[in-house]
Amino acid sequence: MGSVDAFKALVRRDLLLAMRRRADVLTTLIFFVIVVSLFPLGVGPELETLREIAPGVVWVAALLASMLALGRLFSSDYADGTLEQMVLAPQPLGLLVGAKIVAHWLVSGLPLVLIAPVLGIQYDMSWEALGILMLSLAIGTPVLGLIGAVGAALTLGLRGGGVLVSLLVLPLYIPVLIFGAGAVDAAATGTGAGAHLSLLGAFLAVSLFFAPWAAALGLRISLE
Amino acid sequence: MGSVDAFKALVRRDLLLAMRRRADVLTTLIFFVIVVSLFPLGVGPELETLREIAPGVVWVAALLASMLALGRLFSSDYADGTLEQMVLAPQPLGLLVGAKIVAHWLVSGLPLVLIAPVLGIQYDMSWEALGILMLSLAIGTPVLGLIGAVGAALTLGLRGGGVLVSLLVLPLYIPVLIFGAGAVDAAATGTGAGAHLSLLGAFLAVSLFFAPWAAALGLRISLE
Amino acid sequence: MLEAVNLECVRGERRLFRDVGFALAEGTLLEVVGPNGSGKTSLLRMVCGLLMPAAGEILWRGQGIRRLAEEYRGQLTYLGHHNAIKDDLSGVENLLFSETMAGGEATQKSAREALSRFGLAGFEDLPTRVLSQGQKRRVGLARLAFRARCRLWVLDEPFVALDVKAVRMIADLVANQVDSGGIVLLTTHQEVDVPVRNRQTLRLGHA
Amino acid sequence: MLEAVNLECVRGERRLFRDVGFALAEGTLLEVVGPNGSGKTSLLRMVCGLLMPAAGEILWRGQGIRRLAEEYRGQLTYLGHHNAIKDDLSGVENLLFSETMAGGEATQKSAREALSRFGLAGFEDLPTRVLSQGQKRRVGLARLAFRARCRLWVLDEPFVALDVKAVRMIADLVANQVDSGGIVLLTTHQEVDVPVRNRQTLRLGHA
Amino acid sequence: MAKLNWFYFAAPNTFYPLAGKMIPWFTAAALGLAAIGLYIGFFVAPTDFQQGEGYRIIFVHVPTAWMSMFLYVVMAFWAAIGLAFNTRLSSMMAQAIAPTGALMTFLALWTGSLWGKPMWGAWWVWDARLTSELILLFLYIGFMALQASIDDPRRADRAGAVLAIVGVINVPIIYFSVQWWNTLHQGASVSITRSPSMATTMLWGMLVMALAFWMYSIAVVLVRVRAIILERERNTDWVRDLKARGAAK
Ligand code: HEM
Ligand SMILES: Nc1ncnc2c1ncn2[C@@H]1O[C@H](COP(=O)(O)OP(=O)(O)OP(=O)(O)O)[C@@H](O)[C@H]1O
Ligand SMILES: Nc1ncnc2c1ncn2[C@@H]1O[C@H](COP(=O)(O)OP(=O)(O)OP(=O)(O)O)[C@@H](O)[C@H]1O
Ligand SMILES: [Mg+2]
Ligand SMILES: [Mg+2]
Repeated sequence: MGSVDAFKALVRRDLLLAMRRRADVLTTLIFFVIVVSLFPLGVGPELETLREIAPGVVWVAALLASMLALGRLFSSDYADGTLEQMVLAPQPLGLLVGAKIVAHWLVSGLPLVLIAPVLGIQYDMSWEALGILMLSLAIGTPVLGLIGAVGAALTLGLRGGGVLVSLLVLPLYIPVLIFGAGAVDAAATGTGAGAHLSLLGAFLAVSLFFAPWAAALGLRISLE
Repeated sequence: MGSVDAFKALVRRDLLLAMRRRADVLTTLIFFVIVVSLFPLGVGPELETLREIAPGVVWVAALLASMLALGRLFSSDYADGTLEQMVLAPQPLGLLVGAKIVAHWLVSGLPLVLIAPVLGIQYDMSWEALGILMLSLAIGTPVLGLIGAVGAALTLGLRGGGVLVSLLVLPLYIPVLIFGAGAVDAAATGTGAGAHLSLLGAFLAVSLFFAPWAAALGLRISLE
Repeated sequence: MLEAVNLECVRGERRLFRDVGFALAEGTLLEVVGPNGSGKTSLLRMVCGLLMPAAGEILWRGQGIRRLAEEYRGQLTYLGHHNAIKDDLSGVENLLFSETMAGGEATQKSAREALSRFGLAGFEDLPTRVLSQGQKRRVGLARLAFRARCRLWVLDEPFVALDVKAVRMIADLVANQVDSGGIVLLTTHQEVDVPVRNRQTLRLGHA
Repeated sequence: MLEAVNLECVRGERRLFRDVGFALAEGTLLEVVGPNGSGKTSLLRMVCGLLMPAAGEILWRGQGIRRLAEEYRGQLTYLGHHNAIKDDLSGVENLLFSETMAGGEATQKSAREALSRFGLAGFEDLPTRVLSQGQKRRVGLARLAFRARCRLWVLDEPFVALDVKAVRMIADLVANQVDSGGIVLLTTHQEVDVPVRNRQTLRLGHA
Repeated sequence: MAKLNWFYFAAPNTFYPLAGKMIPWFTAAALGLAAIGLYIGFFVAPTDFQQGEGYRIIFVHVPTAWMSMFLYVVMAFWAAIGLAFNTRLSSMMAQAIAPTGALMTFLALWTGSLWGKPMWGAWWVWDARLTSELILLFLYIGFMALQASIDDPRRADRAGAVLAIVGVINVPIIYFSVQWWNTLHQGASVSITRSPSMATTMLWGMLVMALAFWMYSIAVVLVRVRAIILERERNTDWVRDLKARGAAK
């Protein structure tokens, strides 16, 4: 009972903190928007090339945005000592970490999913591809958050942790990227995205099961 | 005299700190490498498309890497009170900020310039294009650092500052990106990169002149 | 009830202490004293299970604290150098949250009462970011008002940054807890008189 | 020589104080006292020019400090709640750097001497990250050893986290500086006797 | 004398009632001009022989594009004044202008892309003017986000000012982009040095609409600045008096 209360309280607190600083929620989103919009500037304006690289670009941008947002997952709790208290709380730490990840995704993952179609239009994507884009992001971004939590926990308090974490998590992000972008690509070329999506789903299930506990372990190590 | 000493001491200290945490130097670099290498995964392996998007991708990656590194420019000095002492030092603050930017570029910009050709080869770029790529990065990355310093100074100590700073500086990064990637593109298609490069040079001159002082102003404001 | 056996602490290449031991019955205050760098904080973190001792063991009611895990942590209240409060939340929100985390029950009303007992009347709803050093410390300490049920308090320099009145009140609170059967571990460099019946002192370093 | 005229401090919506003024001749210690949150830190930061007063003015030798800028800062040594040391550098490196910044001249040798005077013999070459709370504070304070030339010291709770011996030594150092003609502004919640000839006390808040 | 007046109205408590009196006039002017402008635009101006009826979007597009740039300069100007002289009201003006500026930029982008679909066959192309206009939108958003994430209003003003000033460099880029790079977008057809190259009725319609947007912007900014004054000065005596009088009424 107490654990469920603690879970809920933690999610609520983190959402409250995000609301206090609305800029926070907005900025991950805007970062995503900007990265996606940068590519045409670098690559040039031909619609055909753009259409071709669209799924890759949107997914890479989502990946980078999630990765950046990781910095905020534990670091402020670490700096002000709240994390220490969480580790000492009489609740399973994995559960508390889970709560933090849930709140984190609601704040930094969900908005990406919702805005993605608007960006896809810039690249002249078809309606069907846009649908699959949203779906793949909806399954994929939580995976990014879960894997990222493990990396964030391990690099906590290390100087340059922000970049170190990317180094740790990117290798694990790559499969997500490949299947996520692959699903959209498949939809765009009409070969069916089912297989890709179900693999993404499997990633989600596995990481949902393991990541919170691995991250909890990482936190304990980082606090020593 | 004292000012020159202070300038040198600050550059030396920041380089020393970077050496103490070699991971830091390595990770910006590795981030850059990873981002560039991710694209073929997201976009698919056709060499022709790749060659076409190469300048854009490398430049966007350099831009993102520089942007991420910004978080480290002032934040640790801010957190431990060293920045306060810098502001109170009997030296022109703009000069000290300049020293920090120089050290920052040596640690996080220069390595990108040096590794870029290796990455360009992955995308099957010509030798000439590779040369221009290095040159454009050598002129462009200091501009990114200078503009970024202003953003970093303004967002210091704000929660979510890390992402907020991207929001502030990206608009100003865009011209650098366009002309940087444009120069490489021009070299690849044989139309001559001169005009692009001299524009980049002009950006460098202007930002070298104004940015340290604007950043110094920003720091004073942030410390209030 | 809380026992430490032959503790040894090694940080880096320096052995801070070895063969440190104590046994505290209910209703005892243990003051850990020693000069700067003698290992007081390290000892306290060991007792909490945040730091693993290089050798030796810590027992709660005869059982190793690592094994007890959540059961032990339910009995424990730790207050470190950090205040463990969120800058962007108000005092009340911070207190409510930390109580739920600790498995306790606090209400808006009781949280407000606690804060005003700790001299923060009028500041309950400000984000703690804007509070002064000492006021932040008070918000952190206010959780003690809800922790009478925890049988073990571990307080690392609780008096830092507090003004005279606040120091007095925390000292009395600690004394109360001890006299009603709690165990309290405490470090401080200030000379503060905590009026308890049973007190032990542990000296670290060669002061 | 240091004068404050009709200072007013507003933080958020709270007016902390108004019409605060003082005039300190050379060789004076000003103790700023008051309960937590009364605005001591804010006042000290104003004196340093880090915080703009809502009203009023601060004068150094008759001129506004904003105008004097670098000239004033060359005379000033400020020590805030933070220690202003880099975690990854050793004590010696920290000290050498901070002296160059302040426009002074320190050598390896003099830095080592200063550190060992501050009770850090044997710790000079460790990265300060691994030092204890009180040892870090000592590294931060050690720069005072080089700042006799600065005619104005502003010290915000310098005694926090220090053990008894260190408190004594800092108090003596301050007394020395004052008696040799310096001006020192000081806050502390501990009762520390700083043996100087000229002393003023400024009370903030209704303690 | 004039100078004295300026200082008099530079204080929020005297500017507040003045702004209150001006708002209805500007609102009326905006409505009137918009009515005239739309009438010219839809009923008087002839159908364009090249672009058909679609071109009528120009009556919104061009004025909003002009306003988007102009408002940015004004915003940066007030912000700079606030930074240099520490005058509260000018910083409040800058803060009040930002959302309207962002709205104008958005409208220019939106109407532009609506128009782009029939003209260029795409909602969006990465042309220099379009891109720099998009950057302008980001600058406005950045300004607002920065101010929103700083609690202390004075710090927010000053930080925002530095950003606004740095961003001014973008405005000439937008304006001259069509000259510096050959792009899809149309070059300036109204300029001070040359005689206008478009039909006189169209020009008139556009100018009237531009004036209407001007009036609208002034009115909205005044409303917003009044709200900001109340919010920031709510603890001063004059706002308390004002509230007391309001309650008494
Ligand atoms: C989203 C896309 C667009 C943006 C961001 C945009 C932006 C601008 C801006 C900033 C101006 C004012 C600058 C000046 O007066 O020189 C302007 C004016 C103008 N735009 Fe656009 N525009 C867009 C799309 C279009 C399209 C598709 C057309 C029609 C083919 C168009 C036609 C014009 C014309 C005729 C003017 C007036 C030029 C003059 O007379 O000075 N625009 N636009
Ligand atoms: N990696 C390391 N190498 C060498 N010494 C270390 C290392 N890590 C920690 N130490 C030493 O361990 C000690 C830390 O002790 P601790 O923080 O427990 O002291 P403390 O008694 O709480 O002191 P204070 O009163 O200053 O808070 C310091 O003397 C520090 O120098
Ligand atoms: N934005 C704000 N809104 C309301 N009050 C504020 C705001 N910012 C600061 N304050 C108040 O200003 C005061 C800060 O004062 P300051 O830090 O100078 O206190 P102090 O005398 O140094 O206290 P301490 O002894 O605890 O260090 C606190 O009372 C705090 O609540
Ligand atoms: Mg300690
Ligand atoms: Mg204080």
